[in-house]
Amino acid sequence: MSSAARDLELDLDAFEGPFDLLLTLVLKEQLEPAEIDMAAIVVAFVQHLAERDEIDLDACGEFLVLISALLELKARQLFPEEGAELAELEPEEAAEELARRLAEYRRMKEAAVWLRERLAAERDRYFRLGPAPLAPRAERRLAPQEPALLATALAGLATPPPKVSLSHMALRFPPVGQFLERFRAVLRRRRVFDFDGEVASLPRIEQAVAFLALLELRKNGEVALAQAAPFGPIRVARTERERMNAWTVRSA
Amino acid sequence: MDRPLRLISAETIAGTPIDAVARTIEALLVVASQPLSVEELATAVDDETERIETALGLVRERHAEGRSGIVLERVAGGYAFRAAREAAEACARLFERPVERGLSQAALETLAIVAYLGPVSRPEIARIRGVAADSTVAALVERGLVAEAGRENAPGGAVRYRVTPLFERVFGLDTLAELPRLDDLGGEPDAIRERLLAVAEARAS
Amino acid sequence: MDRPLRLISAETIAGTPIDAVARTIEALLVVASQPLSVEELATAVDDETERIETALGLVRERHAEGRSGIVLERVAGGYAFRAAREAAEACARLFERPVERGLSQAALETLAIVAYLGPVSRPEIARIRGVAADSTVAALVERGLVAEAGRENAPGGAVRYRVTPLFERVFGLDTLAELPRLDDLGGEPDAIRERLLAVAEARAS
Repeated sequence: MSSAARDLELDLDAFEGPFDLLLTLVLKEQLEPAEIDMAAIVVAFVQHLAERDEIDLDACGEFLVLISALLELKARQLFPEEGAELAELEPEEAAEELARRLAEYRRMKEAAVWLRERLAAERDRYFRLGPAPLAPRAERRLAPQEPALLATALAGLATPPPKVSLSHMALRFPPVGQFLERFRAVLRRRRVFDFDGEVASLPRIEQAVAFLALLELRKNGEVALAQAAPFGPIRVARTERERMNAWTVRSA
Repeated sequence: MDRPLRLISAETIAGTPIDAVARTIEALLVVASQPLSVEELATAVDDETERIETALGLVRERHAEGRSGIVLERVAGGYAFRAAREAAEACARLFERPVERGLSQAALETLAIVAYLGPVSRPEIARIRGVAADSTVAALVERGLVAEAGRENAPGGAVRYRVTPLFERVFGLDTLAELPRLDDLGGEPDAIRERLLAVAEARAS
Repeated sequence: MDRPLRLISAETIAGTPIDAVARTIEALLVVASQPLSVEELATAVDDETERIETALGLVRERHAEGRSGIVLERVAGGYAFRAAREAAEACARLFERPVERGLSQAALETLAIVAYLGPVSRPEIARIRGVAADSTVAALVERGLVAEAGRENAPGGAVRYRVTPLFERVFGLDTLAELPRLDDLGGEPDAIRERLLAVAEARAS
């Protein structure tokens, strides 16, 4: 597999170094996904692509799989209690919720711009921050307190948070080769198959790897891909001549 | 209630000339470590808020830009003295502004969220910004711009935060109501919503 | 280095009327939280000490008893503003704080940790509460409810804190042994500490 994605050099607030080291640290739980600015990684990767003459589909596919996995990890860490809630939403409701959040963040970003401008405008306003040098000292007196308040406060700190299971998040990537063989086997039996139907029963992460395998086959010229509409089913058809070549090379 | 109050205030006027009240207000403002509201001033001076307002007018006149190095300012729901703008350069030579120096983009966004939505917890801030907020919030607490304000729901809940009076002073706000209305920020949420709905529909079909 | 500096400041003399220097000194003194020496004022104003002394004379005249509520005072470290004597009563009322009814959630939790587990360090308090402890501990120390109690292990370790006799008085306790027992947590500080740290870790993950 191409190493273009994994070799990507990153310079983030929380991490500096190659992408594969970042992945290693995250998987070893030495780096919190929540601390990582994912958008900065995507920007770095796109810049990296732009510097090259041709698009490396392998690298793109690998990158998509890895960044999606990271995003899911991060999302679960940031919103542990929301997984179930969001899963129950209809697509329209989910879109509505997402739009609401994006709009909210955009408003906060603009509010931050406003605050920055305000700060610049107030630059020459100086005021005293502490008490005046010759001010009398204020004495704060506290009414008698119930010791039970302390016990309640401590009991609150000893209350465990609701448990969130992350067991299904163990990142196990099946090798791309496994899907290459599987698709080739299908194509030996049938000239055309439906990608979505073929991978429907697989977990998300395996579907992503399967998609990567599909791109690999397409790159080799072993298959032709067709999709009637965005998000529509992907039809995979074998390309006779290329398949024969591949067959010959492989059997030699 | 109008009548008796007026009577008392007539007597007080006879007792303390308004100019003396103005001087007392000057004294209070020069030793106070926070902006003082009209009510706080009235309690300390032991006079009526109306007379305090009148005396504040005198103080404002005496301590205006160009006339005095000390300027009366309405900020954070009260009144405070600050340095005149003409002295900003001299102030900059002597005083650091550690509170506001190097407020990062992350810090400003977090401040905006706490100012508009506070009291608000770190998980909520993280949900909006998409990045964990722990270190940013800790730094803002350290600078005194943000402070704890109880916990969500109670036992085991996350700590919530609000902005402090210092925040209002640093940004020269009389109240948080002076922040721009949220509805006026952020442009076209409808456009984002439509785009997402289109995606959702294509997927559902 | 003397010569060129003097030349520059000679030009400044021509530029800045002494009255403007006086206003700048007013501004510096109203912002300062320490008395300012003539040298500090000269550095900030970027002028000669002689002229600063002259300008200070103007400030003293303007801010004298009976004329202003703000009075210039010469103290050990230099000059500072104080409240006029005629305002002494009002100032006393301003600084006489009403009795506080309760403590904030942050203060209560921190006090509980120090009372049950003390002596305990700030890093440990922060770990248990999931929030930086610096400002809360500092406020409790200032209020006399919590005090330093040596360092963790050898020199160089973190400062540890315990509750004070004032704390015991406020909470009506003769000794800390009278703290209410927590059915769920048992009485052993080590057991409580372990439980709290375990919960805190679960909360942070």
